[in-house]
Amino acid sequence: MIAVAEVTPAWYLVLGSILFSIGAVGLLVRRNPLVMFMCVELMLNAVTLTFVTFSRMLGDVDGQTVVVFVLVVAAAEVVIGLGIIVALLRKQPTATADDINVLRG
Amino acid sequence: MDTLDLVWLVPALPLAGFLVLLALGRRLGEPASGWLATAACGSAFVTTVVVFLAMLGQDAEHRSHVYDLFDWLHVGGLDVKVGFLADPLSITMALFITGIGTLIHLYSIGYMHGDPKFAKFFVYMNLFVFSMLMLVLGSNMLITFLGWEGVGACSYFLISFWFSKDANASAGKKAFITNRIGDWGFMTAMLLAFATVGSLDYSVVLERAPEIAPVTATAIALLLFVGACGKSAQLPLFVWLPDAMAGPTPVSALIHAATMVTSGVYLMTRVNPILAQGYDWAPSVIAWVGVITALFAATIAVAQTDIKKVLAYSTVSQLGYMFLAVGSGAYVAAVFHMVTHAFFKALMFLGSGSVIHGMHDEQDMRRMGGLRKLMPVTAATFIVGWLAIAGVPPFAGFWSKDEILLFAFDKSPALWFVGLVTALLTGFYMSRQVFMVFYGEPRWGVAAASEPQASDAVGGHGPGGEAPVEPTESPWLMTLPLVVLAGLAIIGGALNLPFTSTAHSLEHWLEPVLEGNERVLGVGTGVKVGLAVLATLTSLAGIALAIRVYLQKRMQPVEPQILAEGWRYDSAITAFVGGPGEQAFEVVAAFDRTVIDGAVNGVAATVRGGGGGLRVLQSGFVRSYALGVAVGVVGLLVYFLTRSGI
Amino acid sequence: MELFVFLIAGAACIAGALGVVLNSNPVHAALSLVGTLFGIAVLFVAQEASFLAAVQVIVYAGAIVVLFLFVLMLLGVDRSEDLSIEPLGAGHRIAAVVIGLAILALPLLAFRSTEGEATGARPQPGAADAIDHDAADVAQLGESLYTTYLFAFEATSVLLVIAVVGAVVLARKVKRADLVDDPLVLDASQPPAGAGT
Amino acid sequence: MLASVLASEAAHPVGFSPLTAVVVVPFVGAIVVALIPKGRAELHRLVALLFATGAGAVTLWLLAAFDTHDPGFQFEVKRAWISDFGISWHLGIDGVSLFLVVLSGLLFPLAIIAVTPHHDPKPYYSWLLVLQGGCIGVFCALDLFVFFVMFEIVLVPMYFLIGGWGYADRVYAALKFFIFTMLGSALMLVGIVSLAFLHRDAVAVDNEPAALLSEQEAFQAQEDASAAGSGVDASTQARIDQELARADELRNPPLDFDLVEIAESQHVTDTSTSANPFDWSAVRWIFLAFAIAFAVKVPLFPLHTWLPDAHTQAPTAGSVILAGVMLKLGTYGFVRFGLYLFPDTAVWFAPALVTLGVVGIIYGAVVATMQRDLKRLVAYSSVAHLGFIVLGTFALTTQGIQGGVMQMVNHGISTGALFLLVGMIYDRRHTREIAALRGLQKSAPIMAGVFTVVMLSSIGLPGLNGFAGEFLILVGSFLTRRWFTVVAAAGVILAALYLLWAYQRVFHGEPDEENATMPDMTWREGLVMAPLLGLIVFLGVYPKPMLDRIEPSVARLVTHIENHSDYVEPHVATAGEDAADDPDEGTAP
Repeated sequence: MIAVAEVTPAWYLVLGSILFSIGAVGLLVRRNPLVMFMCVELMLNAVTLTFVTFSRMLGDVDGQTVVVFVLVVAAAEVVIGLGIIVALLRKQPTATADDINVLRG
Repeated sequence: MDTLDLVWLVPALPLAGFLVLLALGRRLGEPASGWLATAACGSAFVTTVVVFLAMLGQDAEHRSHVYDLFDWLHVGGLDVKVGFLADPLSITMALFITGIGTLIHLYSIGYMHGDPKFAKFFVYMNLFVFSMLMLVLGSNMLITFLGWEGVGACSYFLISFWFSKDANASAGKKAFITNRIGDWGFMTAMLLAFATVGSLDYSVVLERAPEIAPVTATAIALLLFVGACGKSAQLPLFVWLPDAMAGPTPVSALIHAATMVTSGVYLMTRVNPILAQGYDWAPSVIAWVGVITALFAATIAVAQTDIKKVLAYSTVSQLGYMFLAVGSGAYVAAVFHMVTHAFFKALMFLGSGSVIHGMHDEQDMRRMGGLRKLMPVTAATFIVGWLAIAGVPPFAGFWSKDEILLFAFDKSPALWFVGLVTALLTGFYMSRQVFMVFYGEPRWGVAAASEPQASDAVGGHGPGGEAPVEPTESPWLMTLPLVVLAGLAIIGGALNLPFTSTAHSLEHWLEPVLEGNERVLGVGTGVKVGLAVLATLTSLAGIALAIRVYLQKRMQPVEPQILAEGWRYDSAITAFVGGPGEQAFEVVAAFDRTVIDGAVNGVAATVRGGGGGLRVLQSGFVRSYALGVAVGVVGLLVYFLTRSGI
Repeated sequence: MELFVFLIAGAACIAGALGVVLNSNPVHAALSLVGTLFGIAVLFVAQEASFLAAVQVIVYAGAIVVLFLFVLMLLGVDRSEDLSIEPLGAGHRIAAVVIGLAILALPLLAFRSTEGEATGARPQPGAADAIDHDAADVAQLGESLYTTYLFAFEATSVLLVIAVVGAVVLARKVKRADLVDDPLVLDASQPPAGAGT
Repeated sequence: MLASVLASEAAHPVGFSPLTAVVVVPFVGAIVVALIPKGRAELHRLVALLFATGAGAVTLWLLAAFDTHDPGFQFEVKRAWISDFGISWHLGIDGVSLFLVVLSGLLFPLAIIAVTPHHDPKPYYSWLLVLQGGCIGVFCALDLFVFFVMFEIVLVPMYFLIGGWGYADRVYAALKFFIFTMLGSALMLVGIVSLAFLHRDAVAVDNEPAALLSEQEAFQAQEDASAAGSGVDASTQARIDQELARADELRNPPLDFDLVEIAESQHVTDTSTSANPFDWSAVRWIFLAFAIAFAVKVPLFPLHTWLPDAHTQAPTAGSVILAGVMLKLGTYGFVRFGLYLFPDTAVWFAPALVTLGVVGIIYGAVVATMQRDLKRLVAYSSVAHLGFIVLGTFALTTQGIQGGVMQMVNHGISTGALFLLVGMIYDRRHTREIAALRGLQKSAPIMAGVFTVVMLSSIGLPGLNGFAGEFLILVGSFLTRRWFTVVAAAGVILAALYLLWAYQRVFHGEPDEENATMPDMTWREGLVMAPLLGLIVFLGVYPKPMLDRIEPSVARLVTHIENHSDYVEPHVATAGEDAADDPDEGTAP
């Protein structure tokens, strides 16, 4: 048996921030709208993780409650987002995020 | 009720006439409207006479009577009533204003005959008489100012009566604006007076004049004098009067000879206590301005060829005399000369009008001559006027002018000498006019030596007199007033004969108004007589000279161009106003357009440009926006961490 | 024991995350996303949030990712994108990485200042919704949802309805007529990416 | 004063209040007109006229019912509106505002009669009615917030009137007008709000002793109770709570936007003595905010540049209202919200504002002289005239302020009339170019006559209304600002210059054929001009009724200023007293 180190909330938080930053970078570098969405999901999950961590650490259930809301919002967001993307890709299958610049000033 | 209270009726009657004519003038037409106006003015004259008699009934110290009609401006300390002051001075003025006014109304019926705007002319005339009466009868400076501006407006209307000629319109405008410059002085004087004494009523202001600090008194007096210069056409503001001849001749007679232009003299006489309270040099200023104007105008008159211009400049010159009198403390003489001058100058203007009428709107004397036989009445009366103004005894002008010169001599011989020279010139140019118009061989129809530079500047109604026509005597409507005025011009001197102290009726009459501010003469009887003789000889010399030049043609007439152009004084002013003056205004206007408005539009442009610049950031690439958001996140993180001190 | 769980799950999460970002093929990306989601779910369990873990698996892995794959497959847009090029310029990518590192580094900084100890206010003894370790977390969660956050909860229901409607509107087949001024519809005449000002 | 407010509140039981009526009627009218279906121009016009005249009639009733000798606010009505912020529907008029209200009631019907829009009568008339309601509202408002709302409401219809029915350059003009005035009023909003808060804090400070007192009461009660041994019983407890509540209430007084309350209590006063803008007290900044808003409206040099454009491009009715009523919002604001609200600060700022006023007089006149467009000329003449009003207002003497108030009305009448006349000329000749007009007096003698009278009143000829106000202003300002006044008096000369010159170029001379055939006034135009001419003459000859009503309020205002600042109205030696001897003594505060 090897020595068992104590897993502090900090570990989870660090993990959360790592995931978040990966997601962020992905969102910035990827052009495929679908993949960008996935990156958004990554970030959301990182946040939920931290919420749960805090909830446990503070012995307070509110953190988990928030996560539920996050899930709901994420679902809604994905639905709309995918709807948009479908409409977009149906017209132009090769479209990337950079092609949608009709709002150019 | 007190008969003196009737004084309010005096201006009220012409006002009524004005209103009626304004409403019905067109319908009444010619000549009814004329007669109505004359009636209004005449009834005013009658009323004045009534008041005058009532006043004679009073003893000297009760002759000043104030009758207030209603509050005009009553604010805080300021309390101005529409009130009338009936005292010897104002009644004297009112008498000859209404009297001569009536005569001239009468004359106008004949003169304006056939003019399309016949009725309107009398509307203005009545309005003028009303304003003039307000001016002289007002019980406080503000009412006087009301009349003051009123007569200015009327003279504006009447000068530009035949407005379709630009010259006339400009003349009217010029008159109004030049007067306005004077009015500025009047207005400021009133403000100063109110701030000092707390009232504008003559009763208060004059009665408390002795309390006013000399410097203030001087300021008030001189500011009023500025106003007087404007109204009475003294240097440097006399320029408008010669142009004012553009109006119909009766107007020139009434406004620009007999009444309005003398209101400056009236004002200065009215405020004599303030003048007396000021520094000693203040009256000298007035005297010198007056006498210099007199000489200046006289020199110009020598070379004029327009019959009315000669009279205009002689008017300016005579007004100069009056101010000389005021300046020398000879208020009585001033009023005296004002009255006599009103007689003979109105007479001569009407005479010239009759000539112009008879010559069918010819005004250039070089195209007249020999009218004596064709227009006997006009000629005769005109000659009376000539002798009067020239100062030939026993005509009215002699007495008044002599008295002025007497006082001037007492003040300073220098003043007297200039006055004397002026008298010489007066005799000369008036004779010149008479000879050119009524004597010598007829010249009408014959083109003058050089095209007159003046006659086209003055208006005439109907077609100008190009066609050679036989001059005819004017109708009785016009000659009757001439005769009456001629009579007055002969006997007018009787008002104030110097022989015995009782003969000094005018002086006694005005005593209460002048409160002993009249100069006390320091010269003996001998000197008086000497001066009188000298003055007479001088004017006779002038006449004699004129006879040699214009009648017997023994000498070449000297009429230098510069004099004909009035020392180019007017043209210089015109050049300045039209040139640098207008440019300066234009600069300001340009400043408004470019700088101020430019600044505003500049700001607008800047904003627009800035927006255009920022458009670039709105690239439309989602990922760029995302990058922006991310940068914001980092920024916030850094902020929070540094705040929590890490 | 928890250590092993954390290490494995955490590794799965990171691996999945990297997979999402680095896989040029969207399908692969989606699949590696599943890895992350499962890892998170495990970590939930490890933190006594078993209900959330379940929801996580069902909603995310079960619904969302499947949705992603559906879209990919249905529209057949599963061609891999070329990660070697960057239309917005290399600067964009560099900036992205830098920022990503910053977002990672700054919280770590915060930890270092607290000697790796995550701090926070402990709930008061009498707090209404303090976790009772004996009761089931579902019960407690439910209670807090239907009492404290009832209004918010109801609001989310509305949100979902709106989302559904919106999705239908957006994804329906548009008629040629209104293609004309539909901002989302791009004509072939559209300038190529990056040509915009 | 508050007491009197309450009293008048009692006097006005819920329900009818003439001021509320006169403010609301036009708005109602606007709605009604808007509801009438399109394409029935005559009906629109009729209804609009009906409501405008209705409001006008009520204003005339106010004039009749106005108590000449009461210096305070009359017909006052005060109801809670947004009570959370202490905003109340508080209206009332005194001598200063009375005639402006009447003027607004009078000019609008005339404008409606005089001018028919060339298109879209419906929106045109309803905007006009909104404008009327707003204008009257501004003059009646006694609550800072209500005032601000009305002040803003006025902008919108004017913007649309200019932009919708104006001439060639209308859009530019409308935008310029809107942005300019908006800028000003935005500052004023800041001023109003911060003033309300400052006032509240000041009140709190004043209340502090009372608060402490009631706290002591409560404490004392507790002490006694415990001293008696018996615990705090219910009644004592109630008393304690009540005292504490009272203390709390005193410490946090409610916000209050009531003009009268703030102005009369003068809690917020100007403490700073330095001229350095970096250590001014807040009040000065607030005053400045108000002043800028009003200066734009007046407009004072150099903020006047929107005026010529707006005037020139606006439709005739627009110009008439703009000149007749809207410019007065600024000058009225200066009197009501400058002097009344900030006496001491106003005194401090007076020299600056007087200077601007005098500059405006000369500048406006000079620029007017050089204008080639008749309407622009009149517009610039307004700049000059309003310079006079500002001069009179900040001369801070009874005569000056009263002259200023009177001149507001006079300018409204004569400049309104001038714009109507110019409009008539434009309708006939389709040009405002002075150069293109000539000899109109021959073709249109009646119009020329009317123009002459109006022009002379504008020049300030004694016997016509313009002079009375102008002279009062000069008299008043001469007492405190001698040299400024001397310069201002010179402006009178320039007024004659530009107007007479314009008149000569337009009406005199020999008309060319198109000018010669210009028709004279129609009976309808005559009908419109008649009342204006009547007023011009009447107010010139017998201004007493007007002045008598203005005087008490102005006198009260001046004493108000004297009580709350170190300014003392200069002593005018009236008959019987000793004359003030030294003419050069600086009487300026």
